[in-house]
Amino acid sequence: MSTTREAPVDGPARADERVARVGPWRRLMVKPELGSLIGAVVILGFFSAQSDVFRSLAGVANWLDVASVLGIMAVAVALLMIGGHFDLSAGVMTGTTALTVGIVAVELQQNIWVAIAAALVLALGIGAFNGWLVTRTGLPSFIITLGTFLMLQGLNLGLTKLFTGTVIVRGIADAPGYHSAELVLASTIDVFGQPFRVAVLWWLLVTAVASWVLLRTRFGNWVFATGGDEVASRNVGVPAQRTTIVLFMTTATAAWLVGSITAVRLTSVQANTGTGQELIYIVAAVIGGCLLTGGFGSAIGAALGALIFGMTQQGIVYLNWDADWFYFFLGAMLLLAVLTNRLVRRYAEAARR
Amino acid sequence: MSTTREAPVDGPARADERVARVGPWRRLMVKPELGSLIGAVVILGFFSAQSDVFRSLAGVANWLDVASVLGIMAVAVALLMIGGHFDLSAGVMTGTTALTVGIVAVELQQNIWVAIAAALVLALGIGAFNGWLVTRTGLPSFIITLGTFLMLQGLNLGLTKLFTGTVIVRGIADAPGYHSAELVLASTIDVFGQPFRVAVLWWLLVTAVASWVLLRTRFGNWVFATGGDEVASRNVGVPAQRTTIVLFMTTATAAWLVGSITAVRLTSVQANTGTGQELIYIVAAVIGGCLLTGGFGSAIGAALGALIFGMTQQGIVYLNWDADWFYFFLGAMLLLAVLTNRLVRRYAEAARR
Amino acid sequence: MSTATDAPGGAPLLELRGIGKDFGSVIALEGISTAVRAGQVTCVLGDNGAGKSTLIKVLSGVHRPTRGELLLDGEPVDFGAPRDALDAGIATVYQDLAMIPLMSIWRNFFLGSEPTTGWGPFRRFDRATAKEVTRRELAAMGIDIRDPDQPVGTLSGGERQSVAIARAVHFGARVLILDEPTSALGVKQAAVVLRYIAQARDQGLGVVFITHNPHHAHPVGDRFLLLNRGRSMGDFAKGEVTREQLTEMMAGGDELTRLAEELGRPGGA
Amino acid sequence: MSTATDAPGGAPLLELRGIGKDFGSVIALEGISTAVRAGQVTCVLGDNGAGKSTLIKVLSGVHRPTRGELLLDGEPVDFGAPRDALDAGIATVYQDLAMIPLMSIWRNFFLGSEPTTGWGPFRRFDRATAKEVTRRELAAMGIDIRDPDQPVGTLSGGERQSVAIARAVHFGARVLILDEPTSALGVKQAAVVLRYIAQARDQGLGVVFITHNPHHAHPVGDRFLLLNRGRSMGDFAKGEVTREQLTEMMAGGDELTRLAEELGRPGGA
Amino acid sequence: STENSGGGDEGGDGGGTAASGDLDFAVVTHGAAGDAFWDVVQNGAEAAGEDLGVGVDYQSDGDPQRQSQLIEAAVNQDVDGIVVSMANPDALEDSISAATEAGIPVVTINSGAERSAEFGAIGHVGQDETIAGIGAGQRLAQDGATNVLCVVHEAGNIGLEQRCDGASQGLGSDVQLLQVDINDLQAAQSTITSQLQSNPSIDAVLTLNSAVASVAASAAADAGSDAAIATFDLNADVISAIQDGTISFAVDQQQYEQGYLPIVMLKLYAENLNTVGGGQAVLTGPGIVDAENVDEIADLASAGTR
Ligand SMILES: Nc1ncnc2c1ncn2[C@@H]1O[C@H](COP(=O)(O)OP(=O)(O)OP(=O)(O)O)[C@@H](O)[C@H]1O
Ligand SMILES: Nc1ncnc2c1ncn2[C@@H]1O[C@H](COP(=O)(O)OP(=O)(O)OP(=O)(O)O)[C@@H](O)[C@H]1O
Ligand SMILES: [Mg+2]
Ligand SMILES: [Mg+2]
Repeated sequence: MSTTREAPVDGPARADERVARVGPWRRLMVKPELGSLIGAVVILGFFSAQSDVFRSLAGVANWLDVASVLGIMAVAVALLMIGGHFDLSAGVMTGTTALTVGIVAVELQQNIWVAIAAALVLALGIGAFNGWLVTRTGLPSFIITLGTFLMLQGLNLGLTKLFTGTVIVRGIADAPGYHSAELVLASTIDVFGQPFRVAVLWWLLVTAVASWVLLRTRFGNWVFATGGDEVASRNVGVPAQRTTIVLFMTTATAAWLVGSITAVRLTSVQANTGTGQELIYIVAAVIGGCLLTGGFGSAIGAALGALIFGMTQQGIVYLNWDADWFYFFLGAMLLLAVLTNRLVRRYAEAARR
Repeated sequence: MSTTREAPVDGPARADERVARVGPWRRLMVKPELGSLIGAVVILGFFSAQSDVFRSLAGVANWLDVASVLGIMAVAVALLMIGGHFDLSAGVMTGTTALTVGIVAVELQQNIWVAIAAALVLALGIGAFNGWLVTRTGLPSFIITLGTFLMLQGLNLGLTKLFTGTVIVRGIADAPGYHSAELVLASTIDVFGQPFRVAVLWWLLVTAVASWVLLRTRFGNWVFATGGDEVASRNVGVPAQRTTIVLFMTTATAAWLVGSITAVRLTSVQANTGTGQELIYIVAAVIGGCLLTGGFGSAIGAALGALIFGMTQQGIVYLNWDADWFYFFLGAMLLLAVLTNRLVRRYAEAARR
Repeated sequence: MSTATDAPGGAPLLELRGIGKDFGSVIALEGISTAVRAGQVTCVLGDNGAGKSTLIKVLSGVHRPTRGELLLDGEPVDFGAPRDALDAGIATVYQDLAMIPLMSIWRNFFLGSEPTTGWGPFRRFDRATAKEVTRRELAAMGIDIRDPDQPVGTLSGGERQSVAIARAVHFGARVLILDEPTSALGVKQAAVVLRYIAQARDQGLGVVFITHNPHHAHPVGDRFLLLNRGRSMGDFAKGEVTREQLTEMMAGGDELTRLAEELGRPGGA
Repeated sequence: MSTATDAPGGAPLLELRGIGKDFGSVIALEGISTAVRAGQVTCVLGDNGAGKSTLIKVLSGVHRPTRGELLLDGEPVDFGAPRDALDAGIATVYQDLAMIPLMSIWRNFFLGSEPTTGWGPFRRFDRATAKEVTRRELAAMGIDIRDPDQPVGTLSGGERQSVAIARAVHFGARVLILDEPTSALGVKQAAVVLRYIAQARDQGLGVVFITHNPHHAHPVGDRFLLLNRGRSMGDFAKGEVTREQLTEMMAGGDELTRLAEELGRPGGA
Repeated sequence: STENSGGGDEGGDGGGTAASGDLDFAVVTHGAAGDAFWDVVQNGAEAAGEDLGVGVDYQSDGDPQRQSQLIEAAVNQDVDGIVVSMANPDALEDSISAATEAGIPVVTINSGAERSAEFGAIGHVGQDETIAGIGAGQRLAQDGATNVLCVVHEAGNIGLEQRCDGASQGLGSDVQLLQVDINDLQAAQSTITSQLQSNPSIDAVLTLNSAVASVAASAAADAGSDAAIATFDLNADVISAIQDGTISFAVDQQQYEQGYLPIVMLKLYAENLNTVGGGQAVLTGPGIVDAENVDEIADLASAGTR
């Protein structure tokens, strides 16, 4: 029913006496991404000021490498968190896919692309299973994916030992098709003479696509809605269950990408790969402004969260701080980053709510 | 304003045609604790049927021991979760307190009770710091306590090495007062000739007190309210910030109890004690029916969640299943427990909402 | 137009036969039968907790009835989800509004029915259209929003309700269901909503309208379904009742007049 | 009693002087001055989004005003938290009701002001008293709850509102603030609320009452504060306005009558 | 604390010319933070740094990818030498060759001896985990054990797996595996107890970490089992347990040397282009510590050097 009704004649750009003037700088500040950008800049400044290696091209390539693999997962996990769910199996799934690539390529002697495809199918299956179980039972995803996390951890170990007799799959470099796979997933690209890992490009691509989907598509709208209030969104016709399942499959796909990169790059995979990383992904997403309760967050923020984490991790090494205190410094720097972010936003908050 | 107004004369027990009759059995079923009780019974039945050692007194003492230490923490973490927060530093704090007991007793050569008191003061300080930072900044507790988690992990290692030169504090058994401390924290009690760990009693005590506080006191009411809707509860005058801080201090106190038990029982403490356990506490609380979003849950449920976890962990060993698949079975049994719980409640749900 | 008042208004769009709904031990509805006809406004009246919202949630696919049958165009249907009802052209304003507080106004407006532009993998949410339509529809209701990007959670109660109504009116194709749409509205906005209802009826939509205000119900209602404690107390055509009877049926509607007298003040309803 | 109509009714309990409130770039209130007196009902009227809820949130300590002064018994006060206002005897029914959906009715009722029994470490929430009082107060409002243990989230909209009102009335000691308390209520329950307001006033409480319904506002109001787009349009004593003027001021209150005519139906306001 | 050649100091490029006072070496291992075994390695490396007046920066991460990133960070910092443990040689190949290509000498330690030369390392100091495991297995067989429980305290850790594999080889029959969590020793004790309760035929328990050994001894007591306890690695608790007979022996890799010696080797290489081992690995073990020789080293373990 969209009949013409008498609309008051006022253009959208009309000034409103109920709105105070706000500078463009402050307006920028309140975007969630820009909050974490501040954190990233503070950390970057901190370490760059103290270590010239950190700010050298080689240093940048090094910490970008750390951030990129983490970032691919963090972005996917952020989407899932915006949609209101957790995936504790995300970390171990990178191991599962890497091991699958290894086992199919080496033990079953297939072309590496076949192995990578097989790993994708497996990952999508696991993601769909997670999503199906969560939507079907209505149980918290935290507990469901904890179950799959533990089961995958067991499978990774059990199957690897079954196939190889040990806890490591080796010899992926000898699989047919390895060189093309290496080119796509594990090569380096020279920039000003400094090789950068191609994973950085993947990270940027994943962030861009995720951001586009989130902000510019119907599906993105559904993600926000499902995470914001599942009942309400179902009531207005959002396919909340489908959205949830697709989100779990998205995290699984990201895990597959990271797993394939790992397998091709290291050419050997340990059975415990990825275990324990799931928390770090969540952390990167939260640093990037995602709400744990769902319905709010950004893909770019998560990518920046991963950057903060990666820079901090490597920066501490570059400063040659005592390794015994590594975690102390890591924790302190993280708090510093989020508190700065918070402070800046408090100041800028005057610009909204 | 409590003037007498004309109240319709109908006693509370009057039958209402808008309420269908429901059997007492079904009424019982919908209590959150009873949901997880079903899970526990299923797991108990499963392992008892297959292993006579598991169901022997010695077996029971064994898995109760595992459940008890986990359970003390799970109950405290459940209170915090009902109050709407997480404490990722809970696991490592058991290590911090245990190490403090060790360092003060051995390296500073104090009476063990002095050491235990010092650890309590430290724990309360950390808990208050966590709570203060969370309430003060309004940042998610997940990220704040991740910061303290990492910092404590670094402190544990750094300080232990500083004091002892190694990663282990040993010789607690030689500290003055050790025997009384052992009696209280680490002795065994014979039941039908089978020694049971005194930690089991602590677990029961903690559960009973937590349950009483939660359901029967003003503070318990505030915990539910703060977790359910912090803004609304503040609007009706609940001291939400104070409640939050007290809850963080409660988790810290539980960590202190567990840490002291660990130190006294093992008489030597490794610097990495407790790291990574925080997730298991949360899991036990969630199995026990706590909502991750806060506002709902029960202390008894969390204790039962810990029991499920402990029985499963030990049961798999009693069945002599292949250790490589340990985590697989652990995950599968957990899913089994929560799904059974869910099924039973679905059936019984007819009794509410 | 006044012919619709007494005549059945054609075959029912939606028909309920002996509908009942339990929530566990709570019996919220029992044996409700009525019909929603094209070009008619069915008012559902009743005390607090009578089961009005539950009834419309059955109509809009949120709840599956425990007992009884739902017919769409004479055929039995089973709405498994609100989407099914929406696809059948039934749009609803829920009492709790079904809005996502953290999302912007325009995203909420088009939630679940997003307009798209582009094709293939580049098909995307048409944000310009969405914002424009949102602003226009709200302006038509007399709500002049500052910024369609404002999160719905920061709107005033009435502004939020207006967004929900404008959305349902925009998407309602055959049946429009409104659960206390005017409760938080100002007098002006409430009047606009009543005029919408009349417009929708005139365009041949079936309207289900829940209100506690007899001054709102009587002018637009064609049929009045009275609920009490989950049961139907009758289903009256407009001709069969006067406003006074209606107010009487709405559980002592004259209380206000009596109250005014009792308080010993001038004025009153 | 009618002396209260024009007379100031003693020194103001609460006084506002040039209050303004911004939310970031949104200016929600600007330059509001008024007074709440003992034994008087102050009605706050205005369109949707005019700033009524924001104003009462300033009074009840939820928001700190950005500009201006708040005086309690003539002394400047600064409510840092709603607790401070409650301790000063100011009880509020918020438009969003401030209830915890997952908690039971009786727990919500006494939230923040739990009665206790026992002593020392055994001091505990007096559950029996709490349940009993809850049931009694709700029954007095004509709400017959099935089970005080039912979670508030499963109550109907009107039932939930009744719980919030009963709570405020029970705890309001000096000032009672009600933000659209009758919006979701049935006619009978709304009348009960109006009677409560009159009772509270007669007992010497200051009452602030927000409503969109002139039929509710006029019978009980002593003063009328009119807001528009965040600014005060005036503060009238009852004697200064008739209900017709009031309705007029509430943004075209006669719309209903006109509407009824326009729709070509019998009836109307 | 020895000489001070005080000569020209033009960066550490290629080695051989830098003054000892300016030498900086990086040690990058795959040990988890706080792991007792790797802590001794770290102590060894740092002690060598102090003794020789060179800088030693110790870093570690159990994840091979992270370890390779740490090596790259060391290369970026242009250190004068790198010490790397190679649990997973394939994964480190790229970053180690990046180091050698940059002219930074590399010494490998612990496992990975067979790939060391191939990667261009100037030497290897260590004890293959498998060989250490074989040593333990043989000793257990000697003591008459037939049914051995091998307690893995970190699932999927390649080094631990190799120790158990080696033990199977040395024993001549498969050992039974048990998973526990090193960060929760109380639960580990209960788990070992339950395994011993349900499987009374176990006559020996082999733990792979000294802290686990202590709780295994208590577990055996709890379960009323008279299984012998043997372990990898030493600490003061294990030594006193060997003294009073609750633990029968410990396999000692003398990992202190795995930290200390590579620093010496790198310093010699940097100043004198010396290499050690002639292309062969320098072995640090396995040494067996039992009741016979335990008293001599009792004091050293509590100092964190054994
Ligand atoms: N999910 C639920 N679980 C249990 N009881 C429920 C549930 N939903 C509604 N009820 C009960 O069913 C009854 C009818 O509720 P409903 O919301 O339909 O009333 P209503 O007529 O819309 O009232 P109002 O005018 O106050 O909005 C109420 O007593 C309510 O407590
Ligand atoms: N937290 C906030 N952030 C931004 N804007 C806000 C916030 N709270 C209120 N506003 C804005 O302030 C204005 C006044 O809101 P308020 O809720 O006081 O209106 P109201 O008079 O109560 O309206 P109604 O009758 O619809 O309840 C509204 O336009 C609203 O959008
Ligand atoms: Mg309703
Ligand atoms: Mg309002």
